Amino acid sequence: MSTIAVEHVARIEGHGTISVSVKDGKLLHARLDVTEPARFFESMVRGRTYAEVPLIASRICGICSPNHTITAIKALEAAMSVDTTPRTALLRKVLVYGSYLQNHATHLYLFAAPDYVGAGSAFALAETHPHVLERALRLKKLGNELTTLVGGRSVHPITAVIGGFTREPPQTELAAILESLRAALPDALETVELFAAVNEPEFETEGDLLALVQDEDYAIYEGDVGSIRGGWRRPVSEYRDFLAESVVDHGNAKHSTVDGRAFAVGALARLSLSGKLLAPRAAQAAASAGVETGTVNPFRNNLCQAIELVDAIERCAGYIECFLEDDGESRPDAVRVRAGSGAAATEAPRGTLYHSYEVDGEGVVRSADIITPTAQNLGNLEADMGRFVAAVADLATDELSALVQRLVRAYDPCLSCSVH
Amino acid sequence: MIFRIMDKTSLHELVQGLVEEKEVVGPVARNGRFVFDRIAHPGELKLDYDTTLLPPKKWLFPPEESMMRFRVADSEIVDDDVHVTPRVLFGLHPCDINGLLLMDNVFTRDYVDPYYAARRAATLVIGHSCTPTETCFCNAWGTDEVNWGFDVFLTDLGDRYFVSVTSAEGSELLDRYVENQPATEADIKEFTRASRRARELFPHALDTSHLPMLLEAKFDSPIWDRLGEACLGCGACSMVCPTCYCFDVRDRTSVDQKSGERVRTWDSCQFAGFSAVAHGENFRADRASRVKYRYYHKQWGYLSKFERVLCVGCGRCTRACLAGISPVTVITELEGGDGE
Amino acid sequence: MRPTVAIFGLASDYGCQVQITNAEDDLPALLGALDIVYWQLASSASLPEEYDVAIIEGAVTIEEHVEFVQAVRETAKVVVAIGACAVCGGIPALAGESLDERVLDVYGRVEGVAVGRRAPRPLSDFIAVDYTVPGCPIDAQEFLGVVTRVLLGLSDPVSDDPLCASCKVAENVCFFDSGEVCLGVVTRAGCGARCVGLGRPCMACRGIAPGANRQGLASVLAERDADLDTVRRRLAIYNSREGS
Amino acid sequence: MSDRVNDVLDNPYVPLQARITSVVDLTDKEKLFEIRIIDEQARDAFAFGSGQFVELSILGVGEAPISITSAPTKRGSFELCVREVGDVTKALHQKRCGDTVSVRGPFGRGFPFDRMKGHDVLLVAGGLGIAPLRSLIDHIRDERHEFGNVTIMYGVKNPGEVLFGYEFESWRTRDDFDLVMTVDEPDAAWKGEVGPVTRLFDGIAVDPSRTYGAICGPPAMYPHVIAEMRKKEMDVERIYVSFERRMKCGIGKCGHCGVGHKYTCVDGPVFSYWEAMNLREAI
Ligand SMILES: Cc1cc2nc3c(=O)[nH]c(=O)nc-3n(C[C@H](O)[C@H](O)[C@H](O)COP(=O)(O)OP(=O)(O)OC[C@H]3O[C@@H](n4cnc5c(N)ncnc54)[C@H](O)[C@@H]3O)c2cc1C
Ligand code: SF4
Ligand code: SF4
Ligand code: SF4
Repeated sequence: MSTIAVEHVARIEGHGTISVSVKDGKLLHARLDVTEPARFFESMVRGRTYAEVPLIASRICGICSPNHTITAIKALEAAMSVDTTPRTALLRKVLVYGSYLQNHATHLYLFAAPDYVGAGSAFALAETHPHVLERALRLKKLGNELTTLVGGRSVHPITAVIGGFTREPPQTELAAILESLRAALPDALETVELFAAVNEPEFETEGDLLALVQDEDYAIYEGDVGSIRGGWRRPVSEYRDFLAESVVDHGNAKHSTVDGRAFAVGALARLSLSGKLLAPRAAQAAASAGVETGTVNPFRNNLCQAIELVDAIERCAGYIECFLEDDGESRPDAVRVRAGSGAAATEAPRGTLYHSYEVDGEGVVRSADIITPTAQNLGNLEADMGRFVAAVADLATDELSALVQRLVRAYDPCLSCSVH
Repeated sequence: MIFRIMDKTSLHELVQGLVEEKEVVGPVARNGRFVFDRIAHPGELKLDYDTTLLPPKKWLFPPEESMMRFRVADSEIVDDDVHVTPRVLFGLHPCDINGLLLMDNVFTRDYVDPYYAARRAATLVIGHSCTPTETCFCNAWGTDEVNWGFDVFLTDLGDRYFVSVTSAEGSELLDRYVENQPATEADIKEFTRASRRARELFPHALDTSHLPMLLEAKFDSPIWDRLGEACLGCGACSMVCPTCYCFDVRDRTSVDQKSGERVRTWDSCQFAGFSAVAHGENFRADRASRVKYRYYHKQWGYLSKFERVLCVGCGRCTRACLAGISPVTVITELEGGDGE
Repeated sequence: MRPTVAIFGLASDYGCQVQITNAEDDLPALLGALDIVYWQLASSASLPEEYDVAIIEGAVTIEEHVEFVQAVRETAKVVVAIGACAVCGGIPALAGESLDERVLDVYGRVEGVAVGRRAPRPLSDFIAVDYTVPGCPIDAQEFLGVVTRVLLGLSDPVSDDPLCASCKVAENVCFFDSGEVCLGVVTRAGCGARCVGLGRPCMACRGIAPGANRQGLASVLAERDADLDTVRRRLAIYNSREGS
Repeated sequence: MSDRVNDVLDNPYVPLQARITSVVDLTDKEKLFEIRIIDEQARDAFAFGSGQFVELSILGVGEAPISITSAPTKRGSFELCVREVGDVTKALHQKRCGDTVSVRGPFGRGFPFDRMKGHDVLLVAGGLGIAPLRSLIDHIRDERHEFGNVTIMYGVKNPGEVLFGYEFESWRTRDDFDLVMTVDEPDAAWKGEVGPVTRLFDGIAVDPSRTYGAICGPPAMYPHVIAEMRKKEMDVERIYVSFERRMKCGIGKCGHCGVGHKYTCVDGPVFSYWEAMNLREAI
């Protein structure tokens, strides 16, 4: 019998406890108990004026706050039929995709990397691999600079509001950060090399993989929802029809299924579905790292995130170039309040993020539904943990425990998000 | 002082010349109001501005400045130089130049403040005439006129400027960049007529005749309690005032605690802890006493030292105060008027 | 001797802990000055018996938190509260007092979920706090400044005055001038009126300034025919504990 | 474009390095520090009068105004008696003999020593208020023949708070000083008076035509002591008081120490009672 129990798994956002138990090659249970306390966001935003909601929703997560902010804004705009300009969309894309730099760099280097060198934390890298830590901090910093430039600060953006932006970043600073982005490509490419070289266990998830998809673009800011196993594509507005949430007994996060089946979201899903649409350098990097469309090894999520670092840099640079040439407006018009309901999804660094709201004629939110990437992943993660442990149960417990934690971290879970 | 006349159209050349030579700071538009900021070309100047958000004092006495840098380990001061950028302050109204004169009294006499003094010495001041606004009451103190404290002053006479020059440097600059002629009898007449016309535009005729005495006599008046209830304790009035000079000094050290700097920042007597000392004693613990002190010091404390009141009637504090506390109403009330 | 430091998260979004990692340029110096012995977000090291300084993010929202922070207080010589959640209740405290409704709302049942829940409270409701770094999120530089003062054994530098003065220094145009309401009038200074500078009125994320005149704000609002109730509700987003 | 101007003028904000040459624990909260300015020229130039203060810095912590407690006649070094109340004073208390600190000054207007000559002197101190008065007492002692009767009244909360007790004992045995002490909370060993310092006035004779008064203590003490002195018909212009206010510069710029229409740092900290009467919120 092998039993693995890890309380308060370290180097993930939020508190959770792993317990897996296998007997005679048969799985008894595999659980990730989310001990993160409930904060009741969906309930708290009820009764609040529409304008306050993105600000509150942003506080679901300190890492992907730009994504929560923008997704809430988009959903409320959908509910009240508020139009925005292409210029606004450009800034939002920089904010949403820019957050990948900070998230992926933090996750890959500060959270995941210590596993590969047998260290307890990334701070130990300062001694053993100083240049790696420096690279991590450079990438992270660039991500923060980007979101600060557009959103006003790196965590919980200020300028993004319903209808547009209260302030635009100064042209000179945008031009400067464009240079920094270009200069950061080598760092991102080296990150891909680093994670491509890692020997990940051979393992495939049984669940489905879901992500936003678009015909022409690596979908981040908008699109339909695509399924790799189901092979289907459906509009975001219908997400409640295909995505079911259920309350579980072991924690405050709900679990999700699609067509009755567990599924995963995140970089792996995005690359599997849209790998062909990567920006040129990212596509090259993916090819040389041996990641092909259809990859379903969840351990490879790390490598996929690394590839996305390259893509995010290329694409953000592109958005900024377009922005600098654009002569439109992003200043919000006064919102015409009207009753309605609306849903929106974006790809947060950790996967598809859904927000939907019902607003009354006074602009007061009457109901809200928020489904975070980690909440969607939890069911699949538990299933993967179980199958993985069952497959390699003969390993020593310590080694097994380390590998399971590595698997959990590869999902880049955000437990505070998952509960919200 | 010499008086010259220059064509209004040559202002552009003057500013262009200055910009090429030095850092030039002047009134520019921001979010529907005006601020004194660096300019790169003459077109940015908005000389028809009303009152800037902050007065020009920030260019001589910045809101935050490092006074010295030091090493912590051996208490060694490693840098106590005063860092100064020579510059031109362009387009100052008479009230703001008077404001500088009042600051000069504090910072360039007894124990000269090297930071202010060095900047003042490296600053060329070019004034510009103005039109009174709703909140202006410089006429009450005579600070609508200014006779020194600047290098060049431009009075708008419609198609031309009446130029008063008080310094050799000002005179040289003028000659270098623009054509100008000596002012004639007629010009001088026109100049006095223009200033008289401006005087008539003032919205208030404030009686300040018994002010210092009244501040003493009405020290215990309920006026102050009422003001204390309204005052938000926010210190906005001090920040926007061209004549408030109080500051705080703090040490900051680097995270490794090896080096540090001593920094001074603007302060306000309206903040609750301004007069607090250790052991919990606070000499002005309630807002009423603090609002009172602001007036008491401006119209009497400073006056007792420098024979002028510490206010130039710019009206910035009137505009900045959300609670509606204004020198005009306070003084009117003290003087026994209805205080509007 | 570097002090040993433990960093904890209660109910929060981890944004303030993330902000610590966001001081990229200063991280090496910070790690040099502090011996971080426990930080679940960044390290697998388990919590030692003893440590000198506790840095706590998040609000107290479950029974377990109460015992936990009391134990922390007994162990640590210095307790630093970071972020609105820990300092004034922040967004978690927006959930209010009657949680059953909320649980039902979110989970469709009240039993077996959100176990141990209790009305969210700031840290200072349970233990003495030596230093506070307010804000949602905290500013990394402000945090570093406070840490430096902790290291030197100096007093908590947090300001007691309202925000408007620094807003004036930043030369923002006041929201009240255009008929909008801004909470900076009663909010604790220290952020440089960041939001106002970016075109949004202050939401009081740094908590209410001890030196603020709330009655005075009420008069200002009444004078301008603003709806007091709306303003009160807005103030409560971060400061639901402070009935106004 | 930034130019450095370092030869402008002496910078009155920049402190001098100084060495602590002795530290004496006086009570639980107060220590006596002997300070020696390191630069010889500056040390020789450092001349002050009783009642003046220095700005003492611990670089990295801050600055605090502290009265000089030694007599102007003591050359080469001076003494500060400091109570630990906050950041700077705490940091100072952690310093040892041989450590460096930084000082500026001397600043302010002290007691009118020369005018006091040829007169009787009545000194009243409460608690830490003895610090500036000790400078005056020591100065008088050094030029004792210039003065008439010298009476010192000293009140503290309890016997453990008596500062410079060892010195007072030696004065008590000299017959040219009259020293009376009182405490609010006596212990078994206490031999002096009990009660507020004003009680000490009952037993003394004052010749108002030839007596100067000097008072320093907590703010609440002033009105009572002054009332007693006035009862003895002492002249308002011959009573001197020393004030404590918040200070950030010591040189009349920062504005914190405003008392009435004056500044404590440059117009005081020592004021005649006549001046103080005309300063709002002073007493
Ligand atoms: C003329 C005069 C003579 C005096 N003589 C004596 C004497 O002989 N002996 C004696 O013991 N005392 C004397 N005092 C009193 C003494 O000056 C004070 O006790 C002393 O200033 C207290 O300073 P502190 O730094 O220890 O305490 P605090 O008041 O705690 O000051 C803390 C320090 O931190 C700074 N600070 C305060 N708030 C903040 C904040 N929010 N953020 C960052 N920094 C902050 C302050 O500027 C200060 O430097 C005298 C005072 C005066 C005016
Ligand atoms: S007190 Fe008010 S009116 Fe007078 S100078 Fe200051 S800001 Fe201007
Ligand atoms: S905008 Fe807000 S913070 Fe700024 S001055 Fe106005 S009320 Fe104060
Ligand atoms: S302006 Fe207000 S809401 Fe914005 S950071 Fe400052 S205190 Fe928080």
